[in-house]
Amino acid sequence: MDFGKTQISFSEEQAMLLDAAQGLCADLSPIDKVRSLLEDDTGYDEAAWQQMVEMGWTGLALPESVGGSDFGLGALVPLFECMGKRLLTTPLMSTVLAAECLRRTGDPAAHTSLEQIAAGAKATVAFVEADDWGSQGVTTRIEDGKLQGSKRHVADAADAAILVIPAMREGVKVLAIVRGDQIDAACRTKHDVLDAPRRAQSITLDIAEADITVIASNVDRALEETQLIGALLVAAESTGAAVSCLNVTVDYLKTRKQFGKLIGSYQALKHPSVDILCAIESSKSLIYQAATELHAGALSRDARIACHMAKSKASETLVFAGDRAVQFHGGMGFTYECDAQLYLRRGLWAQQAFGDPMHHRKRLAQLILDDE
Amino acid sequence: MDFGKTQISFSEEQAMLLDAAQGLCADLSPIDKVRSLLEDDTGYDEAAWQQMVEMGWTGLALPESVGGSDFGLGALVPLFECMGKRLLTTPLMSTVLAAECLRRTGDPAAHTSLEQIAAGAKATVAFVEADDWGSQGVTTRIEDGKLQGSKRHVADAADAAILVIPAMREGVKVLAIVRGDQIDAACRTKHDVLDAPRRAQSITLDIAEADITVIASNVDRALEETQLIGALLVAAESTGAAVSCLNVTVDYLKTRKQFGKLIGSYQALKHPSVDILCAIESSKSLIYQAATELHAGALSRDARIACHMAKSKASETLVFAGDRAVQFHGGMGFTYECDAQLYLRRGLWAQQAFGDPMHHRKRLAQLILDDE
Amino acid sequence: MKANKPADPGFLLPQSFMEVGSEQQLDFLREWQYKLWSAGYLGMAWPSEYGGQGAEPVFQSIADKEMSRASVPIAFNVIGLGWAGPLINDVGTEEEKRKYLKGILTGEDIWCQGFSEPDHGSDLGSAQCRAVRDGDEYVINGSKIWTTMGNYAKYMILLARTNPNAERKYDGLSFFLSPMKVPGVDPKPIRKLTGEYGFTQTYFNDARIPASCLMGEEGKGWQLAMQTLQYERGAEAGAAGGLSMVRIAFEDMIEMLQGKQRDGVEVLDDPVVRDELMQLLIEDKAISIGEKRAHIGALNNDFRMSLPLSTKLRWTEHARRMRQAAVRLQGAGGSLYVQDSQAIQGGFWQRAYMQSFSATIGGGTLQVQANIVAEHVLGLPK
Amino acid sequence: MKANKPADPGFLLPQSFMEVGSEQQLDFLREWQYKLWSAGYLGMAWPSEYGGQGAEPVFQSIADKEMSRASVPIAFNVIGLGWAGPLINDVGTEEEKRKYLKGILTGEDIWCQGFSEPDHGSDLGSAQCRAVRDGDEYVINGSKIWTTMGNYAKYMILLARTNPNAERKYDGLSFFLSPMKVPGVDPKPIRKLTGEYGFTQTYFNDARIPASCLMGEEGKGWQLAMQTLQYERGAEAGAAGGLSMVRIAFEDMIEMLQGKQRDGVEVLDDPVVRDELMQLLIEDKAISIGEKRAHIGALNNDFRMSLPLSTKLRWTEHARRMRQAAVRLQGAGGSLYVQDSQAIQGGFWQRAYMQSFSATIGGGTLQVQANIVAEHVLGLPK
Repeated sequence: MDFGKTQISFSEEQAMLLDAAQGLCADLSPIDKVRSLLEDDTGYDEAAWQQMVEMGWTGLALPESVGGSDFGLGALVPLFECMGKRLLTTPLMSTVLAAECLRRTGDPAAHTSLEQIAAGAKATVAFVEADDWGSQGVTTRIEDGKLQGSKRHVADAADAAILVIPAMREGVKVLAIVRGDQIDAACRTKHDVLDAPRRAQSITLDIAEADITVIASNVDRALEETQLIGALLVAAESTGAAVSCLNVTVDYLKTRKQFGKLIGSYQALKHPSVDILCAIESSKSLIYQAATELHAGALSRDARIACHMAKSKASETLVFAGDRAVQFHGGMGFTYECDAQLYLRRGLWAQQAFGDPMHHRKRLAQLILDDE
Repeated sequence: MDFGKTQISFSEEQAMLLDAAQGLCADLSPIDKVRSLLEDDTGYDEAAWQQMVEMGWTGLALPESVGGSDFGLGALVPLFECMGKRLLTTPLMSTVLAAECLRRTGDPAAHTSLEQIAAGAKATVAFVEADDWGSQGVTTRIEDGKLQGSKRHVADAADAAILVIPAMREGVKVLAIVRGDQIDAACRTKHDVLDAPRRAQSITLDIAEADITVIASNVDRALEETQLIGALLVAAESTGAAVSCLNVTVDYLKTRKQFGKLIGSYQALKHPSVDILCAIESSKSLIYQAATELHAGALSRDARIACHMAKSKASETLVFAGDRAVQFHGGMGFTYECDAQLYLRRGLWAQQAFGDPMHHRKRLAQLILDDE
Repeated sequence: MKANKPADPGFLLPQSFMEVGSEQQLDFLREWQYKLWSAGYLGMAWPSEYGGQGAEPVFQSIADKEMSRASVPIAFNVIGLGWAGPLINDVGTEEEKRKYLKGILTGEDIWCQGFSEPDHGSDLGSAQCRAVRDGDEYVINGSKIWTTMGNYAKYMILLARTNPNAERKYDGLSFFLSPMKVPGVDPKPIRKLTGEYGFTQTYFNDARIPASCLMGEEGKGWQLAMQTLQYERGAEAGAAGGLSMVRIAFEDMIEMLQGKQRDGVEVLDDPVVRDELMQLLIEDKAISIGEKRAHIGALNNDFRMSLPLSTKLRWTEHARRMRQAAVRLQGAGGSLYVQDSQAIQGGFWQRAYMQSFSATIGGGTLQVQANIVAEHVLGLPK
Repeated sequence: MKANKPADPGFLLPQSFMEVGSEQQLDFLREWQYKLWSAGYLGMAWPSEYGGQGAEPVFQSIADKEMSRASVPIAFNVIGLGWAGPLINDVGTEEEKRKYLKGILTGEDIWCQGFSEPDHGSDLGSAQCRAVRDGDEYVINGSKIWTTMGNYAKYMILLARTNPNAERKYDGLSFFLSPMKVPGVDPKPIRKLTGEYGFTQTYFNDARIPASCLMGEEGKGWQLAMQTLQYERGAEAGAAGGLSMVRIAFEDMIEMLQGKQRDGVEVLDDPVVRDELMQLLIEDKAISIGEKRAHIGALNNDFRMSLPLSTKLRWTEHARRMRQAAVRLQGAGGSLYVQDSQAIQGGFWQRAYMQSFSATIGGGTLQVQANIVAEHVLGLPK
C-alpha cells in the first residue's frame, strides 16, 4: 500500500515569483480597497487585473506555443496563497482554470481561446448545474442545432469573454466554447455569494450550435482534473486567508484588555490560536507538496492524493480560523466593521468550492484503501 | 419525524434505592479494596456478592413469580452508576443480563433458571463469537445430539452457574442453558481484560444435548434487546466511573503546584475539565431518560433511541475523561499507582462492550432517519 | 396559538430581538405584540391596573411554552417585558408603574438597555458613562454599546456613574429610566457581521434628563442592574412573558437537508453525514433532558449547580455547531446568501450561524462562562 | 540493514528506551547495540581513539535514517549515546573521555539521567537534591524521578544543588557524572500505567561519590544540563546515533485493521471509519511534509520558528490520537491486553496508546509547549 509522497521542492524561480507576488498583492489590495469593492458590481479593479496580465499571470501555466511562460502549474499555488492573504479577488482563478480545462483536452480547436487567455482574456468554466460538486451530471445539451440548458455557480461569469460549457451532444459529453456576448443580460442572474468579494452568476443558455466552438476530445478527464486543480487553488487561497485571519486575531489579542489583563494571556484564547497556527502549517505543507506533484500531463495518483489532502485540510482550517476570529474578537467580532467576518465568509464559500472536505476524504480513501 | 423523548421520571422508591446503593457500594469498594482485587483470580469479593444478593439486586427486575421484586429495569441504572463510581465489579451485570435474556424469551423452560438467579445464582450470556459486537452471526450449533462451538468475551464465565449459549439448531437460533460445571477447565481460557477488575473467558463447548435445556421462543428478539439493555447498563456504569475520574482529577488540580501556581488555575486544564463535566451531565441525562423508557415488555422505539444515545455518549465520555485524567496528572498520571489509569482502562473496555459509539449511532440513524 | 400564528410576511423575521433591523420588521412585530397582549398572552402576572391580568405566574409560564411550541414570532419588546418592566413592578414607585408598564405590554413604548460600554465588555462594574446632577436634571456624557433597538427605543435602562470617587467602584453607579428622544442622545446603528442592523452604540453628549428619571437612590444602581439580570430567566422571575427567541431545532436542519444531494446520492443517506447528525442530535437531546433533570434533586447530587450554571454555555455552543454543520452540509448552495433567490431557505442557516455568535459572546463570552463553571461547580482555583 | 534486522525474539521489544522493563529485554538490546557498534553504525563521528570512527557527522545521519526505515530494534543506551557521550566529547577532560566513551558505544556501561524531581516536574531550575563537599567526596541527599533504566545503569548524569544560598537559583546547581552502584543510591522501579516497568525513582541517602565526579566547575551545572538538552536533536548535534524510538506509522494501523469486521462488514469498508482514517492520514502526512518544508526558507516566512517549535507537540499528540483510534476500531478485541493470546497483535496498540502519554507529558507537558509556541511564535503575552 502506498500512502502518497512527502517530498517537497521549491525552486529559486518559484521563490522569486512568490516574492514579486507578495509585493504586488500587498500593493493592489490593502484592506480598505477590499472593503470598497465588497458591494461594487464588478467586485474587482480592472487596473489590478491589467497589472496581473502584464506580469503574465494568466499564461503562467500555459505553454509557450500559445503565448504562455510554461512556468508550470505549481507556480500558481504560491500566487493564490498571496492573493488569499490580501483577499485580492479577481477573475484570475476562473481564467486559469478555463485555460487548464481547455488545454487538458489536447484539442487543437482550443488553441485560439488559449492564446486569448494568455493575452489577458477573462474566462470561466461552468462546472456545476446543481448544488452538488460531487456529481458529474450534465443536462445541458446540444440538440437540433441549439445549445440549451442552465448552469449555476458560474464564477466570474459576468465579465468572462470566454465561457467553457460542458454539455451533452448525442450522448457524449463535450465542451462548448461560448463568447460572453452570446449570453444576454436576461439570461444571467447574479448570485449573492456569502464571500462578499466573490462574483458568480447562474446562466441560461440558448445559442445556435453554428455560433460556438465544440470540443469533444478527453472532455471527462479534462473536467475532472481541472476540478481537482481548482480544489488545490482554492486550498492555496484559503491558506493565505487563514494566515491573515490569524494575524488579525493575534493582533487583537495583544492589544485588548479585559479584567485588567491582555486577553492574549488567557490560555483559553492562546491555545486555540496555537491550534489554528498548526492547522495553517499543515495546510501550507500540503498545498506545497501538491504543487510539487502537479505536472502538465495527466494527474498522477500522488498528485491526486495531494490535492484531496490539501483541499480537505485547508478548507477546515479557514472555517476554524474564521469562526474563532469572530469569537475571540468578542463584541467587536460581531460587527461588520471587524475583518474577522470577511475571513469567516471566505471560509464558508471556500469549503464548498470544488467539493467540501468530506467529499475529498471520500475520494482520498478510494485512492488509498481501494487502489491496489 | 419523531426524534425520541425528553421526559424523565424518578420515583421516591428509586431515590431510596439509589441512596442505599450509594452507601453500600462505598462500603464494599474503597479504592484500596479495588486495587487489592486487580490481580486476584476471581476479581471480586464473594462476601460483597452475598450482600448484594441479600439486598435483592439479582432479582430487582425479575417478576415476583420467580422470586424477584419486580422493581423494573430502570432501577438497575442508578445501581450500576453507583457501582461504576466505586469500580465495584462483580458478576451482577452478567447475571441480570442473563436473567433478562431468558425472561424475554417468555419460554416456561427458563423458569427454573430465573428462580435460581433471583436467589443469587451467578449467570452470563455468551453474546459474541468473534470481535464484532455488531454481528449476530452464530456458528455454535446443536447437531447430532451435541452442542459444539466456541465463544469469546464471555463475561464472568469462570464463576457462572448458568451460561446462556446462543446456538443454531436445524437452521434456527436457540438458547442453550448450560451449567458451569459442564464446561471443563481445559475448555476455558481466561482473557486478559484491559479493564483490570473485569473477568472474562473464551470457552469451547462440547456437551451432550441431553444434558442441556434448550429454549427456542423469541430468541433473536430476546438476544437483541438484551444486548441493548447491556449497552445501557455499561453506559450507566461508565457514567459513574466518569464522575469519580473527574473528581480524582479535580482533586489533583487543586493540590499540585507548578511554576508557583496551583495547576487547576490554568485554563488549559480548567476548561477541558468543564468539557468533561458537561459530557458527564449529558451522559447522566441520557441514561436516566433511557431508564424512564425501559419497560418489561418489548423495547419501544423510544427506548431503543434512548439506549443508543446513552451508550454512544457515555462511552465517549469515559474515554475522554480517562485520557485527560492521565494527561492532567502529568508524570504521576504515567504511573500504575495513580488511579487515572484505572478509569482509562475501564473506558477502553466499556467503549467496546455491547457495541462502540459509532455502532450505536449507526443504529440510531436508522431509527431516526429511515423509520417513517 | 398555532391556529393564530400570523401568515408568512414575505420577508425574513428576526429570530431574536437583537435582530430587528428594519422598519418593516418593526411594524410587523409591534402589531404582533399588540395582538398577543390583546389576546391576554402577555403580562398575565402583572397587576390589572397597569395592563396585566393579576394571575399566577405559572399561567404565564404555560403561555410562554405554548408560544415556543407553536414557533410564533417573538414578542419583540424584550428589554421592556423582561428587564425594565419586572423591575418597575417590583421596586418602582406608583408613578413609575403608571407611566411605564402598560406601554411596555402593548409594544407602544420600546425599551433598550444601556449597561455595556465599548471598553468594558464583560466587566459592567467598571462602567464610565457619567451622570452629573445639575439642579433638576442629570447631565449624561459617555457611550453605551450593544443597545438593542436603540434607534427605535423610547426609554433606556441606563447604568451610569454618579460618583467617580466612591471607595468601591460599584457604589459610584446609579440606575436611570432614561428617555432616548432628547437632545444629546445619539444612537448610531451598528452593522452586524451578517450585514444587517439591530444594535446601536448610543452616544451621550451633554444630554439632559429630568432628575426624576433616577430610579431608587443615587449610588445604588449596581444592585438594581443585578436585579434585572435575574429576571432574564423568564416568567417565573416576574417577566411579562412572550417568546424572546425562536429556537432553531435539530428537526429544522433535517427538514432542510431532505432531498439534497451530495456525490450524487441523498445527503441523508451518506453514512458520514448520518454519524455527524446523530452526534448533534445526541447533544441536543442531552441538553433538553438536562433541563428537566435539573428539577429532580436526587439526580443532581454529584455536581451541584452544574446544570443551571452550564446550560446556557452548552445551548449556545451547540447552536453554533449545529448551524455551522447545516451550512457545511448544503453543498454548493451553502455558499449563497440571503439576497440570492437560489439560496437554500433564503440563506436562513448562513444568517443563523453568524447570528449565533451573539449568544456565544453576549452576556459574558463562553470563555468567561467556562471559568464560572470551573470555579463554582468544580471548585477549581481562580 | 534490513537484511541484518534480528529475528523476532518472541517477546515484546520496547518501542523506546523508556520501556525497557525486563532483564530479558535488556540482554537482547545490549547484544543488539554491541552488534550495531561492531558493524560501525554507532559513534561514526566520535574520535577513533575512544571507540568511534572520526567520520563526518552526516554519515551518522544517514545511518540513523537507514535504521529508522528498516525498523530495527532501538539502540537502547540513549542517555549515554545522546546526552552524556556528546557532552563528554565536547567539554570533558581527557580522563573523562577515556573512562566513559567506549563503554557508552558498546552498551557495556548503561547511563541514566537525574534531572527531574518529584516536586518539580517541568521546572528543572528548582531542583533540590543536595550535594555537599566533604573532603575528597560529595555527599548526596534527595531524590530524582523518571530515571530511565535507573536500576540497570552504571552511571547517572546528575544535576544537584551545591549551593542553596546562591543568588540566582540556577547558580547553585552542579553537574556530576555519578556512579549508581555505591551505597546510599537506591533506584526504586516505578510501575507504569501500562503495568510494565522502565523508570525508577532514585533515592540518595548520604550517598558518597568521589569529588572527581564533578564535571566542570561547581555552580555551573545548569549550563551543562542545558547543553545536554540540545543534543536531544540527534546526530548533527554530536550524538552517537542509533535509533532511539521505533516510529509507529499510519500504515501499521491500516495493516492491523485489514480483515477486521464491524457490523458484519470489513472495517476498512465502513465509510465513517474511512473518513476518520483519512483525517488521521492527512495530519500524519502534513507533519511529515512539514519536517521537510522546515528546511526551505522561502516557505517559512509567515510564522518564523513555528515548525521547529511545534513539531514535537504535534507528533506526540497525533501519535496519541492515532493509537487511541486504533484501539477503538478493534471491536471487542480492543478490550484485551498483552497477556491475552487473542489480543490483536499481542495488545501492541493498547500498550502503545498508554505509552504515548510519556511523550505528551515528558519533557514539558503539551500544555507547557503550547504556551511556548504561543509566546515565541505568535508573540502572545505570558
